[in-house]
Amino acid sequence: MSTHHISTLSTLLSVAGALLALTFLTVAVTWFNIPEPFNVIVAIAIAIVKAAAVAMFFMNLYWDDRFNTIVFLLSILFLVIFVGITLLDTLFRDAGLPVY
Amino acid sequence: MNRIFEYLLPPQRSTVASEVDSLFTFINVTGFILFMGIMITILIFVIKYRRKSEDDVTPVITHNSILEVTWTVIPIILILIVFSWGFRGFLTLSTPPSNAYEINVTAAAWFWEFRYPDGGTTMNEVYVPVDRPVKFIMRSDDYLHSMYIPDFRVKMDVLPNRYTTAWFEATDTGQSLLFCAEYCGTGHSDMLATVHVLSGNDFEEWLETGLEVDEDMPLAELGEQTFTSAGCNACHTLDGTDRIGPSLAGLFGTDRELDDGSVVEADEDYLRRSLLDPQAEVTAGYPANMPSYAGRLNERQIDGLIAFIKELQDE
Amino acid sequence: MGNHSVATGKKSHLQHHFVDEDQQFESSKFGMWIFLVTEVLMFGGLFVAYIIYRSWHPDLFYMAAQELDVALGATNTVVLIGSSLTIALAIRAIQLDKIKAGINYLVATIGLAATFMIIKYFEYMDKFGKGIYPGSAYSYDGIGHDMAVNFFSIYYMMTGLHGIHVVIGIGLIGWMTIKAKKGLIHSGYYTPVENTGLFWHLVDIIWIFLFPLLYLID
Amino acid sequence: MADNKAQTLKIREFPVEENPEHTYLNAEKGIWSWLFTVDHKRIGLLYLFSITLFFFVGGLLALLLRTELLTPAQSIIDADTYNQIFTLHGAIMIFLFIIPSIPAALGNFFLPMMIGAKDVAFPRLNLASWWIYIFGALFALYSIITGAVDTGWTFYTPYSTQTGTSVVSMTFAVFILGFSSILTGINFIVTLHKLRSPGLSWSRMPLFLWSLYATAIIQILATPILAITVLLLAMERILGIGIFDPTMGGDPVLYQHFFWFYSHPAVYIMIVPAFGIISELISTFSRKTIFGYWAIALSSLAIAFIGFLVWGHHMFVSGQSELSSVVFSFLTFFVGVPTGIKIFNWVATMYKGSIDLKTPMLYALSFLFLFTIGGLTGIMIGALSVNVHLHDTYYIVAHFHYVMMGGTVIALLGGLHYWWPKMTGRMYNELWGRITCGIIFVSFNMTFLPQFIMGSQGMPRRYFNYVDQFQGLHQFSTIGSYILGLGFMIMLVYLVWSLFYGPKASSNPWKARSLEWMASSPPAHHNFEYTPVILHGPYDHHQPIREFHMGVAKEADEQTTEAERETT
Ligand code: HEA
Ligand code: HEA
Ligand code: HEC
Ligand code: CUA
Ligand SMILES: [Cu+2]
Repeated sequence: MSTHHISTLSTLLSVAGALLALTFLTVAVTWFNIPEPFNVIVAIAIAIVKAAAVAMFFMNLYWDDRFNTIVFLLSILFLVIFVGITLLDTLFRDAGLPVY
Repeated sequence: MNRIFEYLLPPQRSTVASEVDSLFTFINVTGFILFMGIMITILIFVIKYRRKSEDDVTPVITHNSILEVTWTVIPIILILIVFSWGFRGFLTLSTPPSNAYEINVTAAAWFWEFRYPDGGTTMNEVYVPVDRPVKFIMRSDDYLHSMYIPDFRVKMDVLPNRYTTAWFEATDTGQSLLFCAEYCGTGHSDMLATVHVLSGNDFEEWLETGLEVDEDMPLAELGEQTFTSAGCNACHTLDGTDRIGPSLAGLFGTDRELDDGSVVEADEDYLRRSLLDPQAEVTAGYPANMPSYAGRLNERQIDGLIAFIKELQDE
Repeated sequence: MGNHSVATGKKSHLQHHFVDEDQQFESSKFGMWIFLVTEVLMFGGLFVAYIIYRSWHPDLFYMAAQELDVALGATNTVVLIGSSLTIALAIRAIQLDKIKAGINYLVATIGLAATFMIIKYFEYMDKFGKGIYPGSAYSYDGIGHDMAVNFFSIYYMMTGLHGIHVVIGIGLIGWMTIKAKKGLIHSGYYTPVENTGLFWHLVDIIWIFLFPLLYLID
Repeated sequence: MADNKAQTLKIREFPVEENPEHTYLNAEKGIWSWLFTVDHKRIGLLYLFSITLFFFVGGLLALLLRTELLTPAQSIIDADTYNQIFTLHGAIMIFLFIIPSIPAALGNFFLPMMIGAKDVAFPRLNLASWWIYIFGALFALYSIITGAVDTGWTFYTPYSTQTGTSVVSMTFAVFILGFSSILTGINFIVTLHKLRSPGLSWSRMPLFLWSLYATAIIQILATPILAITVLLLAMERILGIGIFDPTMGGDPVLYQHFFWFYSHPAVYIMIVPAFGIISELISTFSRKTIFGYWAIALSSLAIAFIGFLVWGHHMFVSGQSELSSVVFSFLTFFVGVPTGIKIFNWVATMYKGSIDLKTPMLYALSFLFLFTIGGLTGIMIGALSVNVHLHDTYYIVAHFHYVMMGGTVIALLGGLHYWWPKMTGRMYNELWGRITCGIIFVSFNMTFLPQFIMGSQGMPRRYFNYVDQFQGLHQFSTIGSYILGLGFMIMLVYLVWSLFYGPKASSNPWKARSLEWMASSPPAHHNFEYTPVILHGPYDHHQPIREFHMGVAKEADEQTTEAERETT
């Protein structure tokens, strides 16, 4: 396993091209009025694809030690835990308890 | 055994108390057994396997599946019991019966105010009927506070931005203490109130008469009573020492320097303004955190307080 | 085994407690990744605040986002993506020992980063001009929602913290440029640029999320 | 470095040099050589010195608190001062003492030695982390001087955004200290992953290191949230951003989520390293292989993970939704299971051992006693309905002193005595060691057992005045705390004495098997003069000690590096 990866010029350029295209896309979809939850989902989905592209090809995770990817994903996992459980409070404040 | 737990816990004076206490007892007893089991085992090992010589040889024991499963499964069973037991109690504590007698509670630094359905208010004293669910609907004027009545096993934080509720059903007449359990600054530990549990009839009677001001009581005496019941004593002393605010002894008639440098004489008008709009004239050297009593005290009580403060002068 | 043996003849950067350069390189990069984890979580705290407030007041976020200029936000996104590309190219050039080209790419990255900050500056000034300040200094009443200030507090915290990272990034890349000019980094030892690159890409990733979350609410 | 090809290395035995002339202590001279050292051992000692200092400061403040509580009304200080003192006591003990304590002091010293490395992966970062720590401490000092903070160590809003004291500089201090903690965490993780000696596989890693590994993971995942929390708090005060401020539509309970998302995992930053020390002590002083190596190692990771899911148990009556209270309570108990597994494994390790009640072992046994009480009372307050009664009472105060003081501090003392000969090259007086351990054990219980009783009787915490009924218990507790203070004074005296007059220690006074004991006492500048090769686990007491002195043969240097290259 080599971690001294040298990307080819074409990889870098095409990734950048894809990123620009996705940026355009994410702006473009706001011109059509996608109904409530889906517009957020689309926006986030595009952002995730873009972020993944940066992480994999610019930050070399694709070629790197898998452990680095795991470490990076770990941060996101814990963020999800933080958000998820906190929402359990903030969204259900008036809900009361289900009956035992 | 029961004697121990009676000592460890405050008297049970509400319907939920016994439920909470039984879980407390259960965890204590199982915990104690577990703990003693571990400690006695250690003690035995220490005595039995004490090092005899420098070249003791010890066996190589790296694991034992049966043991390991046991000491994983038993705790899991125990915690599931404890969880569901605690959950049940919590369910009771957080679902007030719909027929509860509702009292609005306002917490402010550093006193409690209770408003009854028919409009009367009391400060730092709350009167509730026995054997009837009572629900507090609580809100804070400033920081976080927490309404805690150990005898009833209830506690709930009081927040500035929304209502929280707590309920209990007292089982005994008599008095219990209400503490502020969420740290709220200087007067936190003085933010107490008394809960008076009255029998049904006494309570009705109190509702009729207790909230009304005793017209016959001399003004100064009424003032003295109000001084504690309105929580002035959380911040003011009567013996010349400073607390959060200045001592009220010998105040009347003196010249007071305000924090904007001006000087006013402490006459009746000044005292009245101090009570109704304390932020307008802040005495130099003190924080501007005295709450306003406008709407909290009635005219007679204000007059009473002024008379009382005047009288402090003469002594 | 990569190309590290090319290093022969150039100054060794091996510290005494590492066995070889590879171990040192791997360790530094691994350390950087862990550091990035802490960065993600730190920003994450703000995202949590964002998500919770948005779930409480969706209407507020919709109204307030209208005040933000999508065109500027999109331009800045493009600028940052460009800078990510240039720093990747810089690393590639240095790996291939084309130090000159590498330096040019680094300088270009700084230029793009500066462009980002300048655009951000104009955005901020525009808001300040309207009285849209973070916190209690807020005095704009073009938004019919009494919690408008909260949206902008979150907006300023997120973009502000991100902006600070951009500035730090500019500093780091500048430092790398100097190092490259001094001949301190080359195909045999380019750990610092590699790590700077990782940092810079993360700054980009964060913006990739900030852009739709703040600007594109409809 | 991988271990699979270690067999291809040529190794030979390297007997330890006793009473070495050249050690890390005399490698360089002068105060600057200490303050700007990059030697992990010296940095460890710098940390040890700093945390000791802050422990004594925090302890002195605690004694002040206890003295004030002798009488129900004011005894020596006024209410505001009292509030500032418990805040400082808590903040100093948590942020300046206990969080850095075991990892940054003992961990720094022994982590590289235990894996046979010459240093941690980033020595300069390590030094930076100490300096950042000192800088943070100065900031804290500054905020004490410019009007101490009176919010409690939890900085709950809205009180913390409105009180007149210097909360901003204190939050910056905490921010800086968090940064120092993160750097230590990064350093440890990388070191453990990348710098292990040949043969030191994950399954041969001392349990102390497993615990430091788990701790470091918590440090890097939780501390950033602390950073952003205090940043938001500071901004709340400076700008009034209104995220936590109810008067601007913010939510104080959200602040509590932020705070506890860090601070609950943080309690495992405090205790997990202590678990590591106990594993070492029990095995060494029973001279027996550890029972359930993997169970203990992995339970640290399990605790670290579950610890992230339970923060809301500090908020059962805060006004969070009842649903989340229930979920948090449920998850809370699950921390008890891996913790219990550890305790049972330690007890099982002692079975048929050869138990020697030296001072460190006495501390280990005290730990088992006190921590089990602390942990089981944690289960008590994790139970929803009981927590409603006990929350914010002295029961909680007693709980966390049992786990922090009775757990972490006692383990730290055990570790300190255990490794003292290695760090200083001197032996302390065994008799005084045992006597002091006894004094501390007894007086600790005197101080905090009554607090459980007070708490369950309904005595709220952070109370300057209290109702008369509690006076007897409070006084008993205060007397206990004085004796506790005495115990620490005695310890200070005999430890300092041993530095100058203590007999020279041998390299391995306890006949332990882990790698740090294969270096001389005190260790050489670069720990080992050779690259150690590990053939056995760190608890293989049944293997001849000779086989633990293995290193890469010097003659074979050329070959070795080749072999290793291939494995990288
Ligand atoms: C070192 C620090 C440390 C540690 C290790 C712990 C460990 C635990 N703590 Fe503690 N805790 C604190 C430090 C710590 N705590 C602090 C500082 C506070 C107060 C902060 C403040 O408000 O200022 C606090 C407060 C606190 C609360 C909030 C109380 C309140 O304010 O209302 C709760 C509630 O659930 C809790 C629970 C637990 C539990 C379940 C554990 C568990 O991890 C314990 C696990 C251990 C055992 C269970 C014992 C051993 C196991 C066995 C012998 C096996 C058998 C076990 C079973 C059958 C379960 N703690
Ligand atoms: C690591 C953590 C830690 C440790 C070790 C301690 C140790 C002690 N603590 Fe502390 N404590 C906390 C963490 C800790 N505490 C926290 C987080 C809080 C909550 C704060 C809050 O509410 O915000 C708290 C709160 C707290 C309270 C509650 C205050 C209140 O709610 O009103 C009390 C009261 O008894 C107390 C007492 C003690 C005592 C007697 C010790 C003893 O164990 C101390 C023993 C040490 C010594 C006695 C020092 C010995 C040295 C000398 C005597 C000589 C001095 C000489 C020189 C300086 C040269 N602590
Ligand atoms: C929260 C604490 C607090 C409470 C409760 C409180 N006060 Fe005050 N009081 C203060 C402070 C602080 C000042 C000084 C600053 C100012 O003048 O506003 C003050 C000032 C006064 C003054 C003016 C004294 C002077 O120096 O001229 C009077 C009179 C007074 N209070 C009476 C009362 C009475 C009567 C009550 C109860 C009904 C009461 N206060 C309740 C804190 C409090
Ligand atoms: Cu109100 Cu404490
Ligand atoms: Cu906790």
